[in-house]
Amino acid sequence: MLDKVIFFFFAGVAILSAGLMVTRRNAIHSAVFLITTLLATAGIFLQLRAEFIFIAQIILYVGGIMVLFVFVIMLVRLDVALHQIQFSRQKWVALLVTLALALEVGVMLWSSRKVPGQGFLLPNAVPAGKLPPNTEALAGRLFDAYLLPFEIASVLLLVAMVGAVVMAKKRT
Amino acid sequence: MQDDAAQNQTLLGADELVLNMGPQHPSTHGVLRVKLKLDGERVRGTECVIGYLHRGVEKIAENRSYQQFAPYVDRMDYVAAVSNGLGYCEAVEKLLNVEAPPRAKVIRTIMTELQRIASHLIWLGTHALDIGALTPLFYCLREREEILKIFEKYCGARLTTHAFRIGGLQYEAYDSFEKDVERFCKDFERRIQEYVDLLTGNSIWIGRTRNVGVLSAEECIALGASGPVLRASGVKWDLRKAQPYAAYDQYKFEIPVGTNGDTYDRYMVRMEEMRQSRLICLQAIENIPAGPIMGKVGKVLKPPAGEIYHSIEAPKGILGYYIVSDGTTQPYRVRIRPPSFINLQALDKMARGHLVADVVAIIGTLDIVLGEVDR
Amino acid sequence: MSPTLQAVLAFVQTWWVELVSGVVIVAVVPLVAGYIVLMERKLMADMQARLGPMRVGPHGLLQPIADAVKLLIKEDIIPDNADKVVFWIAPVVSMTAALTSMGAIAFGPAFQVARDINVGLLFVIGVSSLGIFGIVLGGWASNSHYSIMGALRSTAQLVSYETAAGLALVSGLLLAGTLKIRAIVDAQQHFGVWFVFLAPVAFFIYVVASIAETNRAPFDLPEAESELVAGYMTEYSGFRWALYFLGEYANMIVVGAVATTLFLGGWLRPFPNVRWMNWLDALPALFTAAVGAYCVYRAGKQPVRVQTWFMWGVALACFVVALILAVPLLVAPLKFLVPGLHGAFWFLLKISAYIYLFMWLRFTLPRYRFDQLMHLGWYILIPLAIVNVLAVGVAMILEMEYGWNRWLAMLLTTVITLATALFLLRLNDKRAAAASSAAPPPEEPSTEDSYAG
Amino acid sequence: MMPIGYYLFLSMALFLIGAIGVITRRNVIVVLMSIELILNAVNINLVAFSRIFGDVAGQVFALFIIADAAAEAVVGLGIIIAFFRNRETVLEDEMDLLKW
Repeated sequence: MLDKVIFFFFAGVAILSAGLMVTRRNAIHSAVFLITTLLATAGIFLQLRAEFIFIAQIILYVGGIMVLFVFVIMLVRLDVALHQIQFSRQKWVALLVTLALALEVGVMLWSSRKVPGQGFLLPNAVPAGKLPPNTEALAGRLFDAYLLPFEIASVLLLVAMVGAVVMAKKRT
Repeated sequence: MQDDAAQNQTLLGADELVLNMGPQHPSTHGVLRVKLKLDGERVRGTECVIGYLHRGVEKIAENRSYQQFAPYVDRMDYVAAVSNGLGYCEAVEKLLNVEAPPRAKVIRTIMTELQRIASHLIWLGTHALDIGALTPLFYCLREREEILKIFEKYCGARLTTHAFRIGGLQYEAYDSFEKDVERFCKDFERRIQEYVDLLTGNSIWIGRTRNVGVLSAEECIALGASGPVLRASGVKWDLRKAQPYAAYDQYKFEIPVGTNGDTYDRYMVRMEEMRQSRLICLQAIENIPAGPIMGKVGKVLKPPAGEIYHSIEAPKGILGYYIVSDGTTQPYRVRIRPPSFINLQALDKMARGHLVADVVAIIGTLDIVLGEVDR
Repeated sequence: MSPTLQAVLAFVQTWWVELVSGVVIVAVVPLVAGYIVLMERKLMADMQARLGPMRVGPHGLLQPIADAVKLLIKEDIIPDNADKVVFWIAPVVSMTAALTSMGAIAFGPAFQVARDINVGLLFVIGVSSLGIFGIVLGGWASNSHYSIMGALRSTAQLVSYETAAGLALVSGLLLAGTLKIRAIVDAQQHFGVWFVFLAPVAFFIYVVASIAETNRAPFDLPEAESELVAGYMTEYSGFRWALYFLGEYANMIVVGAVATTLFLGGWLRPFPNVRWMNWLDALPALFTAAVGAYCVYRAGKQPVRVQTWFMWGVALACFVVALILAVPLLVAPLKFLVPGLHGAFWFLLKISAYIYLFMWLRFTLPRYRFDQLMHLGWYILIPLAIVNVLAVGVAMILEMEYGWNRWLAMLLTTVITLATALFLLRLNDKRAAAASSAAPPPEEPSTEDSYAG
Repeated sequence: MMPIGYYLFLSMALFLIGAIGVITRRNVIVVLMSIELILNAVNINLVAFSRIFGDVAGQVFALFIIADAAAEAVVGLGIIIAFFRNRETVLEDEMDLLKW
């Protein structure tokens, strides 16, 4: 019951603010609602007992990436954009396509419910009390089986950093 | 202008940001308003808007007798009222062709040098506060308090003193005047070391002031800048030596000069000036000549028709009075050359290319008083 | 019973500690912050040869309450063109982040605020870093140039120094080997030494970075009074302004607690494992008793009767605290209270010392300029922190795999990092010298973008 | 832990909202934010499945996705700043030149 309340609270907040994020005219407002969505998602992670992903979401996503977004929004002054058309011309087509996709995925998920034993209403396999300490387990996996992807990710970040610096540097 | 076209290119290609600094701002030292053209935080240009404190001092002079106008000059540079009074009194004396008696001259010198120290202390405190050091201000005010106490004992006023009269002094120096001045000067040597300890070697202070607001000697002269601003650029020009007035020719003192003309040099020059002023005071109290304190001046002043220009080295630079007399009891025209006003012109030259924080430091280092800029 | 009521009951049963501590934090921290402000003003006054607040209550003791009342009844101004909702929310965000992050801190072995969670230290620094949104959004919503410049400075500064602070913490965490608050302190007990002695460079970096993170002088550029009026707070007044202020001081407590936990041995007394140093256990009681005795001595010298009474009151309070601290030591059946009480004493003492350091620096130093701040962060602190993490890691491997003496290994890391620091400083000086001798800036403004970092 | 279906539907909803944002909004910054939302929706799936199988591999991948999101955001915002500097716009249908 408690789990349910927590889940529906966070899920509701996430979906509501995600919707608001897409529809707000002002980019800063969009960013605020995205932050809310991300925090709500972090709550979902916590409900899933993934403490490390929860805190990584807060530190990296919210505290890092979103700060960058807000910073750039403030840097490129968007007063003009406020008075322009908000959505592109393809919006009705786009909505239609997305709805079709939603229908498709929804039907797929709904129908998979019927597969006995492994359908989408699959109950929890491991009880919460018996999970290994999350951070240690994650670290063990990350630096053992997934060491190469980890290194690749660090290279990716380095490339991104260099790329961003080159891009944002003022040409003289 | 081509220069402007280059300036309009900002960091993100967007319009430059115009920031109104003042007239209500903690560190424009009064009601100065500076329009800053900014690219991010980099200053592309400045424009000073002055006149918020304009009281029409020069016009008032035309409707007052010579003696009546004397208190008004105190209200120009109100942190150095005694110096203003000295300049005005000497100018009118020149016009009248009288001279103050030697005793009056020495006392005037002592008072003016004390005022110079007080003015520099206010500058140091507020300048340090602008750069973010909170504590020097209170130390400076503590020492200034001692000077103001001497003024109060001498003439009853602390800030706008009206200490001198045309032709000499109204008040005789009070009994323990020499003792008070000597005690202050003895004490002050130790005090000045406290400021040095707090600021001079501090790497943040050096980083904030060195190479900030550089003004070369040529630029200083072209802009008419004077006082410590000029001397910090390496020009050894001090009216106390160049055209001695009051009793300055009797005393030995150095004219400190800087080399780079940056904010740090101006700081060092002013600190050294405080030390030199202290030495002048010590020399002067050793031998105050006896005699009258008022020259032969009538109750009604009617200078002969003519004009006169007299300038002194006020704490902030050259303070000049140009007085035109038409032979009546009131001046026909008084024009004042205020050092702050002229020095303020250098702001744009000094601030360009620096950051907003430097503008604050530069306004501080110019040591302006808005009462004098606007008059 | 309805299922809803049952769920609520279940919730309360499971989480009552957290709920209560939440209420306690919200109730107590503002008061504490108010008195930290009073302490700061008093200390500042002392260093500046004045008295500070003296009017409200004896020695200005009621000043924080008077300030709070004043701020509450002050007119609440919202600028005309401000984004009202964001303007309204921003200070709340700032304060909430600071207060929430306190949840994972433990003020002594017996005073865990909410719960000793798995990712405790990360939770504290992560949630407290959310406070930046309050600053940025507030600055943006005010629709004022000063505010937005303060907000931009603040963002750039926080992002830069958080990196350095995080890396410094990593050095400490490497030694501790855990993220749990309590386990970190236990590790220090196990090592028998505070981590500040094993990783002094990391501690130094954390001190500098945490000053910058809490926007304190000499890194208080986002709210630099003499430049940006009040930075992001320029347009705020009354209670919203008070919320910002509260968040800032709560943040100071948080960084102090983190530094104390990770580097200063948490609630451990000095030399926690040395038997013959056990007389240090008597120190808390003696210390408070000494403070009380000094108050008695001063009571006779007070000019006003009310202040004499006040001094007696303070003395009495000190003696009571001393008694509380001393009795468990002397009475055997109460011995189990010793770790809790004394731990809290040591912890609070260390946090106070840390905050005192902040204040001391604020009164003494001038303010950095923005580009200098960025250079310090990116050219010195971050490289130094990276080298330090590397060196500490190597030292730990040397110790564990090759059986080196721990102190020798750690000394080696310190020497290596200090050498790096010197090298970086020399490099920086050279760069600065080259920049200053290159050209006079007015004609050719440097194209460097201070915010690019 | 709720049945996995709830998480899948939540994830789907966020994904679709993000997709709508990407396709319909003109402001590139909002488009980038919508992409972040999509990545986030994927993370929910990964973590939920990781929980249900009691295997942290899913969380490892969630971590990689966060790192990837950071890289993507940084580069994207770099491009936006560079573009804004030249064209003074952040509307995507005005980005109609292949060079500048």
